[in-house]
Amino acid sequence: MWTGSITFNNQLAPQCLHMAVRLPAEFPDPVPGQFVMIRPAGGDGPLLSRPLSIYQFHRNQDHAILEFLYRVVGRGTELLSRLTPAAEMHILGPLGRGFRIEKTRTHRILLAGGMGVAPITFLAQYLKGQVAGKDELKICLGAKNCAEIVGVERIKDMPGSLNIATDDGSLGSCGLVTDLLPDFTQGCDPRKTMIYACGPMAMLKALAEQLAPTGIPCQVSIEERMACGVGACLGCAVTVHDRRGKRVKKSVCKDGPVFNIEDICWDQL
Amino acid sequence: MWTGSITFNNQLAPQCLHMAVRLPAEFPDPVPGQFVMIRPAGGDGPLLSRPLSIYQFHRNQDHAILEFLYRVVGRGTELLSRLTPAAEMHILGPLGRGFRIEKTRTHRILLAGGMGVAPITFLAQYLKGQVAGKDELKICLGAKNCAEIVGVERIKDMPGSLNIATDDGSLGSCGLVTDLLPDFTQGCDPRKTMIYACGPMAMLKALAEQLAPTGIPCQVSIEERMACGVGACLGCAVTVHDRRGKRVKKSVCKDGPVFNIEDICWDQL
Amino acid sequence: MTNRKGNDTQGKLAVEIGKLKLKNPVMTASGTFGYGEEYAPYVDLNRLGAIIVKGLSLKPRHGNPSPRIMETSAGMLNAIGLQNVGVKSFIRDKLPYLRQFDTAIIANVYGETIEEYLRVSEILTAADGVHALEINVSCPNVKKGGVAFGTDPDMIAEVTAGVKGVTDLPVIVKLSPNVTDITVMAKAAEAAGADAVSLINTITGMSVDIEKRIPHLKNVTGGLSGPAIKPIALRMVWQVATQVHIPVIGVGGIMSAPDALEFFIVGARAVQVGTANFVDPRATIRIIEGIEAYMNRHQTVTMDDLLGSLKI
Amino acid sequence: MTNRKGNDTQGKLAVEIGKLKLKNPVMTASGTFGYGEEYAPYVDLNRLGAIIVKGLSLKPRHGNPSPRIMETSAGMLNAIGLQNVGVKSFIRDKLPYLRQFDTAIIANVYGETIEEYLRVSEILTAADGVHALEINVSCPNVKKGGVAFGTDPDMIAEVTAGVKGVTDLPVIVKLSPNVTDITVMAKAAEAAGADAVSLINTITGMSVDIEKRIPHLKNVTGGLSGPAIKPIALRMVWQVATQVHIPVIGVGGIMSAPDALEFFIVGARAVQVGTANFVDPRATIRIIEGIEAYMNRHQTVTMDDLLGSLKI
Ligand SMILES: Cc1cc2nc3c(=O)[nH]c(=O)nc-3n(C[C@H](O)[C@H](O)[C@H](O)COP(=O)(O)OP(=O)(O)OC[C@H]3O[C@@H](n4cnc5c(N)ncnc54)[C@H](O)[C@@H]3O)c2cc1C
Ligand SMILES: Cc1cc2nc3c(=O)[nH]c(=O)nc-3n(C[C@H](O)[C@H](O)[C@H](O)COP(=O)(O)OP(=O)(O)OC[C@H]3O[C@@H](n4cnc5c(N)ncnc54)[C@H](O)[C@@H]3O)c2cc1C
Ligand SMILES: Cc1cc2nc3c(=O)[nH]c(=O)nc-3n(C[C@H](O)[C@H](O)[C@H](O)COP(=O)(O)O)c2cc1C
Ligand SMILES: Cc1cc2nc3c(=O)[nH]c(=O)nc-3n(C[C@H](O)[C@H](O)[C@H](O)COP(=O)(O)O)c2cc1C
Ligand code: FES
Ligand code: FES
Repeated sequence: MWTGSITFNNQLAPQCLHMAVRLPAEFPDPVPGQFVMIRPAGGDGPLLSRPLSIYQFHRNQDHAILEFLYRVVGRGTELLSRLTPAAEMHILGPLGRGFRIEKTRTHRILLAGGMGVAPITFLAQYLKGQVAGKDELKICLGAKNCAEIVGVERIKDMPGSLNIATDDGSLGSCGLVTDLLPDFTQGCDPRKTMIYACGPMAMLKALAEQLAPTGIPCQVSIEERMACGVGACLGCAVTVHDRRGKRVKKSVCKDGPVFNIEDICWDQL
Repeated sequence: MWTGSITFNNQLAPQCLHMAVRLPAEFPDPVPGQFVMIRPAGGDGPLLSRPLSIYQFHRNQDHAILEFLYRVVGRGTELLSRLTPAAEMHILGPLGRGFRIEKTRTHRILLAGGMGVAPITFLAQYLKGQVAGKDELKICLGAKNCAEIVGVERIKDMPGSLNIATDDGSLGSCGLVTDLLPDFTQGCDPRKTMIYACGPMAMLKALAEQLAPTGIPCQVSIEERMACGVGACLGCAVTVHDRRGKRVKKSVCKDGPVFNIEDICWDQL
Repeated sequence: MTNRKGNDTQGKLAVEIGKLKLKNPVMTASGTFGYGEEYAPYVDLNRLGAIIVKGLSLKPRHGNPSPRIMETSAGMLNAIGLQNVGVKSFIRDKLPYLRQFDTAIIANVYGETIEEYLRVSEILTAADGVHALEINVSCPNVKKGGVAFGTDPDMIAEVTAGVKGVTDLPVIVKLSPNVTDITVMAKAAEAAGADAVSLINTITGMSVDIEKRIPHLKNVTGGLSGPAIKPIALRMVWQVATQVHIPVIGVGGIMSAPDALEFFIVGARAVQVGTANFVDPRATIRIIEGIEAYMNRHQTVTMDDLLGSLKI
Repeated sequence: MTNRKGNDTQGKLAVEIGKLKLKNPVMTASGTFGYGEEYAPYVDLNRLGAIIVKGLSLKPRHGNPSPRIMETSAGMLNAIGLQNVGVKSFIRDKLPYLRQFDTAIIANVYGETIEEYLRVSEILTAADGVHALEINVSCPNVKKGGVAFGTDPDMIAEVTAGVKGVTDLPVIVKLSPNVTDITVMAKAAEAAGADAVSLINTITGMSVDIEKRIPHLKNVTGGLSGPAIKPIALRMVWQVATQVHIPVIGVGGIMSAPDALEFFIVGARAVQVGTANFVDPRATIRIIEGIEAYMNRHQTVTMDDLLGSLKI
């Protein structure tokens, strides 16, 4: 477990914040899609740490900076939102299996709903560094309304087209982020394409249905309540099909949070 | 319940702090010996409020200031010690029955051991205002060592003699604060004298034994663990003799914390 | 005598516990609100659904030696030992004050023998201003060697039937959680004629001072209350509510309106607020207001819409 | 096979649970430390007194649907539903890794029938590298209509005696707190030949999402663990330790060395750390170091000086 200190914790939208934590230089390089278990040090808050995806990561001479985008939904995130710079944090991570990047799939579509923008942004930046603009990159962000579209500045100036959908049409097109997809998948070669998605379960479920007939592969980052974050408590189980098609339980924290969309038994969620 | 904010929270000795809380002007005037139940607002600390004696009280145009002296002994006080200015506090009070001042008892001896200095200082200042120097006032403070003698500045320049005893003799005379007493009680008129004491139970118990043969009256402020502070939970019971000499239970929070020393059944403590 | 105010008991928050009509479902738990007067400077007692007073015995009781309380993680232990002024002094010294409020007064009753339960209940029934009896069966039965009444369904039935025989007031039986299957106890009370059951009383616990190697409570063990026990209380209330037909009153760790709502949703017709009073003397009022706000927000017209609305 | 390292088991912190010698009294509680390997990146497994692995059944089990966990005040509810790889896969895939450590490996065993308990115990006894069995009697007995083994002293005795008959490993019986009198269960285990008892398992609880009006756990109820239950666990350990002669292992809400010391002082010979691992993967190490520091500070030379040293 690492101890870091908050460098900023700013509100971006009514219930949405952006936090940065400074950590020792020894903190290992994370892969996009990985997450950490985070908790204020001191022990007066909730008992368990909360999982948050890594939104940004960079290193300076003698330290590393982790950034998060998070929404206040309950007691744990409410407490996070009240913290001020210099507050000490306990962080376990980086944890889990992130997005897999196959060099041969040169057409990449990134889909984020709500706070799903956090890992998707990290992935977009990572891809930018790795594939250096020679591959195709489409980024689609969705949210309830324009106020909830956060973190765009980091993606705006990246190679690849940025597309936005809001439920109320207050920014970008009106509708769900998954509605944007057909434009990009139309006529694409499933063997050269990979979709990366993160967002609310309802969005991912809709996506699974939408993609099933197309044969286009997709990796999704999913969420489940977590206690340990390391595969020890079996609290974060998800039902998936194993290689022989049998239903088995996997731990989101250790075997995920990124899964192939077709492996997940969506009827169980 | 009142909500106030910390104006300062300074360390005086290794485990001893001095806190001031700013409260609305409507906060009623406390009497020396009264206490409050105090807790950080926000609800992330311990469940119950902690009782602290009032050390100082003053009013400005639009607000009141309460001050406390406290020692860090467990989780609740440890949490208090970590609070910084502007932190919000919940305060219930002023609570309990304070010291009774009888105009006819013009020879007053104030005895404080350890944190007992808090209510005793408030009492000394109050007496100074009330009796305007015409009565006799002796103040005796005791502590383990000189570092633990706190809050003296407020008493130093008061009329009445100030006497200090430390266990290790590092300040004042070497010994217990109760050892100072005979010098002041010798030859005094029990009908004109009143001793006021606050300190650890062991000190008060010794005092009770010491005073029993002398007939000199004494009021002591005692401590017991508290939950409600208002006489509702019966958690803070102490056994006392009632007027007919029968043993009955009283609530330290409501019937005390100040009792006549001879009323308390010391064998029960 | 059990219907005190026409208008209020018709309101959105009104509930009925048998023939006892309450303007709202929020009561103060026995032993945590004294005899009412202690909290009067902080709470308008008229706003409460009911006040349940400190447990009353036939004779005054001194209770246990101090220390009697200790805080634990999200909870507290108490070993008050049922200190109380005795039923006669209660009627003489405390009840006249309470009579002026338009709030149901429920007397919490206990005894060390069946006879003592009945005698206290009789005396309270004869008094003016007591609207229901809550029978605390968590006390040791001195005659049967200290086994708690509350852990034996036969004793629960005997006490309940006995009390019902000497009173026409609604009788609420308050159950102990220190049992293998609390539904057995609830059914015993129901079968013996109880008008309602309330649960849970405190769970026996302990805490040790490791420096002195002594128990923090002089009595060694004490009863655990507060948020720590809420999940256990809620589970027991749900179990009982699905198994008995009489009203169930939920108690245990309720600190806020959302907590109270959890209890209604699993089937509690009313709730009692205990330890929360110590933390915030106005907790009951906050809870009443929070329930009202939730009902407005969710277009819940009566308490019945909430009651047992858990979807499984 | 039960004595692994001469030196360590002679140390200040060494304890014996029957013939099982441990270098220190701190174990990981079943179900909270996976199969050990999950925490190996954070904890030197060689430093632990013992590792108790996740409960093992004859066949692999999928466990309950999600959500399986929910945080509560100072605690958490879990309804994992005993998901595990099954005893055979454990021996094949997990045990070889654990064998490299100089730490006692204790297998937690459960079944839905007596036969299943015995079969799993037999298989584990035959495997190399298991140093003791912990029998989890908190599971529903499918044959007897789902009544938990752990609430019936006769069933506890039957399981215990049965397991003792098929193994020469030390047998620890892990008791459920969801009973009226846990000493009855402990004595049943002792009389049937148990080498030790461990307590407590989780307390059944529940939590509700008031917006959706559904239980937070898909399984509706779950087991409460964490600091919230410590006072209850401590009370039960004290009760049992004063009534049985076999070693008692304390579990429930232990987060720190002071917590563990409370258990030793009331009579626990060893402790298990559960939920604390989730909060701080290094909790066990912190606790071991804290116990050592306390013993030095208090000039306690052996664990026996602490054991049951409570002054009442
Ligand atoms: C791998 C992973 C990465 C995540 N990354 C982010 C992120 O980058 N930004 C962000 O805002 N959120 C993220 N989440 C979700 C975040 O962890 C939860 O919102 C948070 O734990 C809720 O804690 P709370 O105490 O505020 O709410 P609680 O009071 O615990 O619960 C409030 C509500 O949130 C739901 N909830 C609680 N925990 C989770 C969870 N782990 N997953 C989904 N729903 C939950 C509950 O069911 C409940 O309805 C991530 C979750 C996972 C599993
Ligand atoms: C009327 C009254 C006035 C007080 N005034 C002051 C004051 O001005 N300054 C000051 O430093 N302290 C004062 N105290 C004591 C103070 O309330 C306790 O030290 C505090 O509550 C301990 O809380 P904790 O959480 O830090 O310790 P805990 O972890 O609760 O306990 C640590 C140790 O302190 C003891 N303790 C806990 N509560 C009390 C209590 N209420 N009384 C005595 N011992 C207790 C416990 O037995 C334990 O040994 C007063 C107590 C009372 C009853
Ligand atoms: C200090 C204290 C005293 C109590 N005294 C009584 C009592 O006299 N009779 C009774 O039936 N319950 C008594 N109780 C139990 C409470 O009424 C309630 O059942 C329990 O505290 C759980 O609720 P809570 O978690 O909201 O406090 C007492 C509880 C506390 C904390
Ligand atoms: C997620 C989780 C899974 C558990 N699984 C098991 C198990 O398989 N077998 C068992 O005997 N106890 C199991 N337990 C109970 C713990 O071993 C322990 O008895 C309980 O959690 C109380 O200790 P704690 O408060 O330190 O967590 C589990 C507990 C948790 C929290
Ligand atoms: S959170 Fe514990 S196994 Fe995933
Ligand atoms: S603290 Fe509740 S009666 Fe004194």
